[in-house]
Amino acid sequence: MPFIPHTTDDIEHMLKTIGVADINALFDEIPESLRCPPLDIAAGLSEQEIVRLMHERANEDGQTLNFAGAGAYEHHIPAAIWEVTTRGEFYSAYTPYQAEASQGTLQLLYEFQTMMTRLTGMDVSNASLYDGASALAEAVLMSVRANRKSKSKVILMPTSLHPHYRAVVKTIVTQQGITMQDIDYDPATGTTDLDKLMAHAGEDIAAVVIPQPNFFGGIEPVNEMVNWAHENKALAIAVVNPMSLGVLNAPGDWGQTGADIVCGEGQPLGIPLASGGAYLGFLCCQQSYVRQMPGRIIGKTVDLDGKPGYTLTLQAREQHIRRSKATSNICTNQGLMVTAATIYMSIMGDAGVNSAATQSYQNTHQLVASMTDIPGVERVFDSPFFHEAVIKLPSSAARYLRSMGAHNILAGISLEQWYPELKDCVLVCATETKNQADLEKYMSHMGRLFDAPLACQLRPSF
Amino acid sequence: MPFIPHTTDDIEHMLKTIGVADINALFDEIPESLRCPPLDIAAGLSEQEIVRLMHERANEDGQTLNFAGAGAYEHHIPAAIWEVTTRGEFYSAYTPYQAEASQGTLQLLYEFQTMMTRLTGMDVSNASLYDGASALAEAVLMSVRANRKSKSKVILMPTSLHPHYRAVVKTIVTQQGITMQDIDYDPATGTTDLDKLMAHAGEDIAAVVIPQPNFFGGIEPVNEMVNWAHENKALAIAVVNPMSLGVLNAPGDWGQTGADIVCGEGQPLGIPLASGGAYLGFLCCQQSYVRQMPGRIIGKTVDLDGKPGYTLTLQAREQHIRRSKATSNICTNQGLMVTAATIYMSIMGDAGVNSAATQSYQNTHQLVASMTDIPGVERVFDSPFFHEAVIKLPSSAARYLRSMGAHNILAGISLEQWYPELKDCVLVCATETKNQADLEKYMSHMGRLFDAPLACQLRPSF
Amino acid sequence: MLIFEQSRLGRNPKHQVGAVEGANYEIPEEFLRKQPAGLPDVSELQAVRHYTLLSQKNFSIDTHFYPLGSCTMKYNPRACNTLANLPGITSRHPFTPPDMGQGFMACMYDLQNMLREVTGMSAISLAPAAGAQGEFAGVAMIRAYHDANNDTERCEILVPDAAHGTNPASAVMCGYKVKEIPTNSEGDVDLDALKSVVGPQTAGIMLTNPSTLGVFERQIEEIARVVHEAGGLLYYDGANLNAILGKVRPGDMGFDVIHLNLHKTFSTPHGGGGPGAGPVGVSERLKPYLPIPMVAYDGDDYSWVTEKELPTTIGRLSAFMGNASILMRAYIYAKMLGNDGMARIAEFSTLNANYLMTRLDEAGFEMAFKNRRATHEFIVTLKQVAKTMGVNTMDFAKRMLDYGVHAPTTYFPLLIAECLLIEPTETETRETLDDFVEVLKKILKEAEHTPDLVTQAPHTLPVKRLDDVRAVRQLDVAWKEGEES
Amino acid sequence: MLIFEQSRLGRNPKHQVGAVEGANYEIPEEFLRKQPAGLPDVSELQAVRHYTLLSQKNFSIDTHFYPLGSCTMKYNPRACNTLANLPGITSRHPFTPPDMGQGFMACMYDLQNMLREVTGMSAISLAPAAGAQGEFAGVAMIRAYHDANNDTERCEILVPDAAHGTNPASAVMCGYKVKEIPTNSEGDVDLDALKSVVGPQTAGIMLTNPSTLGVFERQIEEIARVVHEAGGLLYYDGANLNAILGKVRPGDMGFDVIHLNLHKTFSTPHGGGGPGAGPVGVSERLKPYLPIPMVAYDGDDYSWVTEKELPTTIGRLSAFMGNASILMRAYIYAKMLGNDGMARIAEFSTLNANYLMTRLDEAGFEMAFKNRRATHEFIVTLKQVAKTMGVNTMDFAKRMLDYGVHAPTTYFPLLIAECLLIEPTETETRETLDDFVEVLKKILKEAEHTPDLVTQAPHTLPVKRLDDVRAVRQLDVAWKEGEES
Ligand SMILES: Cc1ncc(COP(=O)(O)O)c(C=O)c1O
Ligand SMILES: Cc1ncc(COP(=O)(O)O)c(C=O)c1O
Repeated sequence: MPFIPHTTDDIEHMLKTIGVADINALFDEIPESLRCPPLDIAAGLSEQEIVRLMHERANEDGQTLNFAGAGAYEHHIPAAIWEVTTRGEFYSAYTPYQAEASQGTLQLLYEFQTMMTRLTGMDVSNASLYDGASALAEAVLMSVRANRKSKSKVILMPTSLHPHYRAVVKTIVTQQGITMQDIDYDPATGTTDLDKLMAHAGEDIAAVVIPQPNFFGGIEPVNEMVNWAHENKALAIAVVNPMSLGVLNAPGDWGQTGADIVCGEGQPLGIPLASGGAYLGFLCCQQSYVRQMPGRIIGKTVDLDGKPGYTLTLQAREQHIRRSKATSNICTNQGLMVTAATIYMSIMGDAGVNSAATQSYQNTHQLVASMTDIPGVERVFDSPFFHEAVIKLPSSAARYLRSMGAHNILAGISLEQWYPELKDCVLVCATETKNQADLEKYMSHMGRLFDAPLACQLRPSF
Repeated sequence: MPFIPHTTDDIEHMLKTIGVADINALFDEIPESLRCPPLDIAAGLSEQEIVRLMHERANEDGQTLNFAGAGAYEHHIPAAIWEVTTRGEFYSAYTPYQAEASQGTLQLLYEFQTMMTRLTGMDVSNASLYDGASALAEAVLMSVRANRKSKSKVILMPTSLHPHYRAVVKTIVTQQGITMQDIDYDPATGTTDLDKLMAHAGEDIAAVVIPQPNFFGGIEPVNEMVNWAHENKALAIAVVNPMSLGVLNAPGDWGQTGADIVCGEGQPLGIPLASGGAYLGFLCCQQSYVRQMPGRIIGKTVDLDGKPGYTLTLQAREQHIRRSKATSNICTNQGLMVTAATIYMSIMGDAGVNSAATQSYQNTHQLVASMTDIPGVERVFDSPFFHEAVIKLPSSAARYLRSMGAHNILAGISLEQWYPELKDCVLVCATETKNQADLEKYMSHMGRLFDAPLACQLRPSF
Repeated sequence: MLIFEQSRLGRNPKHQVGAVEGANYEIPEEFLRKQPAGLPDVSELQAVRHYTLLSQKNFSIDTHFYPLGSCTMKYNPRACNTLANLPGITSRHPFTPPDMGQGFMACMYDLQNMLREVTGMSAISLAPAAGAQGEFAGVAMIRAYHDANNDTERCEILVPDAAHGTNPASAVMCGYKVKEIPTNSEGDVDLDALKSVVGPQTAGIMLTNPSTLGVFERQIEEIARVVHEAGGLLYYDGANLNAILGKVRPGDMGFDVIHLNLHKTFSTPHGGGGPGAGPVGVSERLKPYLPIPMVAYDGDDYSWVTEKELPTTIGRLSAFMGNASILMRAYIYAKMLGNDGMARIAEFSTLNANYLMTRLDEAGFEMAFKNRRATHEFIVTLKQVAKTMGVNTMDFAKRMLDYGVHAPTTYFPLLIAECLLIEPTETETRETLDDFVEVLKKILKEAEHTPDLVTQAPHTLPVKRLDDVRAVRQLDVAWKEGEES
Repeated sequence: MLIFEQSRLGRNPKHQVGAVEGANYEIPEEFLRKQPAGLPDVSELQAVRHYTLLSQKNFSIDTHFYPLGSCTMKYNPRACNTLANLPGITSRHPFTPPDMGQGFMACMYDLQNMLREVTGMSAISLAPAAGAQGEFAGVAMIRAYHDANNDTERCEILVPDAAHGTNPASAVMCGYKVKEIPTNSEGDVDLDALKSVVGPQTAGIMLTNPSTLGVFERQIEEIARVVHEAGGLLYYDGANLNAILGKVRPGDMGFDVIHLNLHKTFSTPHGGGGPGAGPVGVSERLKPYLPIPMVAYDGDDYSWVTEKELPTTIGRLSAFMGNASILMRAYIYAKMLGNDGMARIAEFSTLNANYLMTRLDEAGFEMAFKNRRATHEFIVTLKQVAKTMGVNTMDFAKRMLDYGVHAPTTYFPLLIAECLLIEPTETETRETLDDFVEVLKKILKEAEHTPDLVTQAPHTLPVKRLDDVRAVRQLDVAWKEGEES
């Protein structure tokens, strides 16, 4: 019996001890009328059979040369990370309720919190939420609780934010009577139209959401946005890519006084693409808001001998203590992903993160320069960008992606589904994992598609 | 600097402590004339670059549908084995010289020894030698030392033994004046010609080597061979496939009194094919020969408190103590592979090993039956066989293998290189990893090659 | 020692992705980082050694018996991890178009179907990232359903007092008020109390069955009738589904919407806190509201169900596909189990729990529900011990750690004083259970004769009993340079 | 507890490969197994938990400083393991024809070339499975060379008394007599003694340089001249090549044949005893005798060199390709190092050793060769301590374990009394070395004031000091049912 260690002797002895005739008798409190017939599910596979099946499925999806980003980024993942993360003691432990028997996980989480506060320039970090989008939803809920000056439950949300993040926030927070007010992007820059933001001056606003870089890869005027928010008694919620923080300014240093809450997707920190999860949402804030924070927080303390140790703290915010009055319903979080991200940040260090970020910046800029050498292919926005950019094609984006896909190249992401005004546009990304041969391959296939023999040449790197 | 943790400060401080100006000064005892110019080796790759390179190389070799055996067998390897085996504490430990700090490895090795004695029916096992072939060479050397009744240093060696094993024994033992006498196989059965063996009756013979199953997959008359050896004062050295011992008789039970020494290749016990290594040679023997055993042996003992513990024992046989008088020069062995094999045997148990062995037997028999349905394709030998068999084709084996290879099927191994009399013959093997679809695929491609439309059908399993 | 204390500036070799020379950004200065963040600057060996040693300070399923009630700490098959990490699976971008490979989608579609069958529901969405998010999605669907019917006066969700904290918290996140229903002395819902609060304001009720009291709610049909008649819907918290897998299905019990904790019933790793996966299932009438994305199959191809195909969906819960890699592990596990294997989970987890309950009962421990069958878990109360010996449940729990056993869940459910919720799971041997009984008997003796040994426990772990109060009062949640550790 | 003691008949679920119904063998009864072997019958969780817990009882590089002299315990990069386990690499059958994929062969060919360059030899064979097998192959080539020249009177191999035990043992396996050469007080070979024994009977000399005494043999050119003039060949034991990588090459020192320990210099894992890899390199005149197989490249394709292409080969050493998966790890490591990285190994292993030697010298420890430069390792002798305090080197070593440091190599080389051979390696930090100095100072104090603490050590490990003598006298090398453990 797969995974069940009982011998026939065991079963007999145990039934006798309990005093029942057979295992079925143990279910005698279930009304007979409710008992179900045998499940209509295939018989179990041996491990050998599932190995074959999964290899076939994995080979089918193959290994694509990937130039897609849009919230999930292919970065180099040092081998040591997952070899250590999947050690049984991390992999198969529960939430560290018994602190003394969980110092490994707890110290690691405390280190993670420290790293995240340093990366974001905040005072406090929690120990993870589900993913970047749901972390933003929690940040919005938190801002409404935290902003004592605002009664309105109105959140300003730029349309340059990831459309799926906007969708998730909508799903999660509208149930509590919170309203999101879109702030359109400037069609020239692809970044938040400051005039449109400022049109809300004097209104009662709970918070302003500020993505950096935004969904189009563009650099938002974050300093002005934070300042405006604070001038208007709104909290500033930053949504950042942690990898970009190797190059871009920490939200704690934005504007005069910095963002109040910072959230985002931790996937770039050593977590594989894996079809979209499991990833890790992070959430940091300034000290004064810590009691409004959702999710687990680890604190340092001492034991009976005065020796330092780590434990879950501020649990009175959480559902298992506070129940209907908790800061969030979250219980299980993304512990294993946090383990990976923590080891990632340790192995990479500032220098490694900076290098990965910079190479991603450079590769994408080189690719964009080469693409836009093709007649009819052009950048849509003129603002500076980090490691993604929107490119307009002379014809259908869907057709383009299909043609490139036939060569096993995931050439970008079509934007029309979310932004009808961006018809024929693709969002492209080339991280540090792409070498010159990869970029050349991209350009040679693209060049052929658009009859641009000269453009087949990759622009020399700068 | 990859893998080197020194900061500039460290280096400066350390040089100052030592009292030299620079690192180069530390090499001042090396005659200047000998110093070499910079190495003509390419610059180092980042981990990200080597990941790309190795994925490319691995993809190039691809994943073949494998019907080759000949000493290296593709068996199912439970996932748990290598996830546990590559834990740092096993992977990155040295030979357990400090027993108290190595109880993990030592107890595991003691368990391995126990498992091997049980599988082979011997009293004693060592903790591994390099591989099956070199283990046989050591067994031969050991038999010459152990057989006090013989002075001759003559070993009888069937030609039905793996040709590479014979080659390795030759390389290793002939330097010490040992001679190998070939015993030909019977062309009808493909097993040792007992008449040819018995022709040596009365001669001074140190040992008889007895493979089971033999290189052709055939079942050797091991009982008669052991008895004959003992009647003629020769030791009996069994060379066995440990997987086959799930089905075939333990060498300790062969003939009247059993084999004296048992060796073989442990690769089938959870170790991947990996181009031929690292595998693991095992060596077991009856108690009386233990002091002639080469290699590490772990013994149980007690600590100062009388608590059981494990330690290297009988070290006086080994090179680090006995130097030129040691039983062998072996030092580093195959510890990590032993770890895998031990976990394999624990997870599979008798029932699992028996099932894998039996399915391998059945699949090969089914395949052979189907192949020989094709006109002109036939079995060469008529003896019972385990999970390999020699098949004669109507035409060139090399051409056949190339044609099947074009469909990514490794269809067997051509035997002519070692046995000119076996022209147009292939050795095939279908382990438990092959399912009905695999066998059908083999048969459909083979059938097409030999214009045998009917034979394309796989024979129903029995 | 913290990793930061091992950090020295200039140590990191930038070996992983190589260095970049003279980076030159076309980004205005004001947007660039002013100074390095202060991530650790350590060698790869230091990081590996540090985290390897840290890991050894954990209890885990791979090292210890871990009978944590409600959490289902059973063996996480290693094959699920190895196979979910195949390069073709880990490298797939979430926005890969279906025509570039259908392997992942085929797995997810299969998983949807298997979960539909084991729950008896009409449809499944795999989107929620954990149980609590499943609860949120479920209650949001209840709300969407009532809204669609213009039934907008329903503002209350009923929750038994034994419920997990996520239940009321999720209901509130959906904008509902929560009304608690008491439990009767036998561990069932107090039906009279229920009847007295149910009404036109009732949006629904959230139930776990078996409940967190370790017993099967025997009046479930009656409860369903009462709530349905009042126009409310029934929500099933699937945290305990492992107890009844293949025996009885929430769909057949009358539930309208459910979540499953795949990290419990389907044995995906808990990873020191997660990730989990909390798929939701619904009856026919709630199908229009399922969260997206889901996978559809037309007999030839797999495709995504998004807001385009399901405009009435409650929407998205995460940017992509929930915890896809965890779903993959659950899928692999489910495929290995098959139909018989699933039923065996219920059978043997129940056998182990009842055996352990009987043995502890014989050993003189007090069961919270002595006259009930245990399900996959059961409750011991140490009320008397606490009163007579001054050793409370937490002390007991800490002392167990010294004996190499992870403590059961303590002080939950809240309504049973000084309780231990014990869930041995089906993957533990009878010998392990017998050893556990001996450990508890020993501690009971210690509590009587040497109570300090218990109240001061643990004694053999990396740290002694930790000061939780100080952790709150002198809040320290991020290390500062110079602080000792 | 042993795994066997957890075994219960009928527990194993045959889940891995499924069960077979009614097997029916066409093999006569007399050849079939009579009864099950008695392998453990445990669940997968039991096996995983047992071996996970066992692993935690080990010291290892991933957990501890491990300055085991001559053994080069440095960081084994995890990338080497991860990449060597890619499915395409692990699943390749050794008899796969070259036309079905050249990836593996390309790696091996590259590795041969890199090793040729770092050693300064003319050609490399990767065949030997470890250092000792490399020695055997090397000496066998020396013999083959003399035999080919009909120079059959040469029956002796010279070996310095400091040599590793494998050197004389390997020479004997090749049918040679061994003559020991003494070392002078400065750690160099006693040249006069050498000259007095070298002659027409000399087949060759086996040398390690730097020697196992942790010093560079300064007269190497003179030694080469003396031995070559007498018609002998020079064998280089490459166990210490890491000390001089990229600085000086055995080929340039005059060696005719060498082996390399890739598990030392090229950091493949030691795995609790192996596997290793011991490639051999030769000068031009020994090329015809190299062991097979090797990889050749004609500019288009890689192919195998077997006895057909190299009929004068000494032959095969293993059934296939030595320890191929270990060679692969060494290849990956070498590629990551590149030219600079290799030289840095010599530089920083030497820096660490000299720093540690200086610090220990300052701390009052006695160096075996105080006036010499340390190479990558050096020797401390505790002669005085043993004499005055009654605490010997083994006691010292065992006490180090209590401080979380693996002991250096003890009592080797044999000619230095009460010695510790200390090799810190380049991957350890200065802080680790400083901590090590503190530990040794502490133990020295203990030896003076509380010698029992040291002579009874270790105190904090899974077992106390083990009785080695009993292990030999009451030999127990396999567990028997019923025996307690
Ligand atoms: C009964 C019960 N309901 C709900 C939950 C919440 O599930 P999750 O932790 O997956 O969010 C849990 C587990 O933590 C539980 O035990
Ligand atoms: C100096 C020296 N020579 C030879 C060897 C033998 O090498 P191996 O253990 O790889 O057989 C060793 C190591 O064990 C050694 O230290």
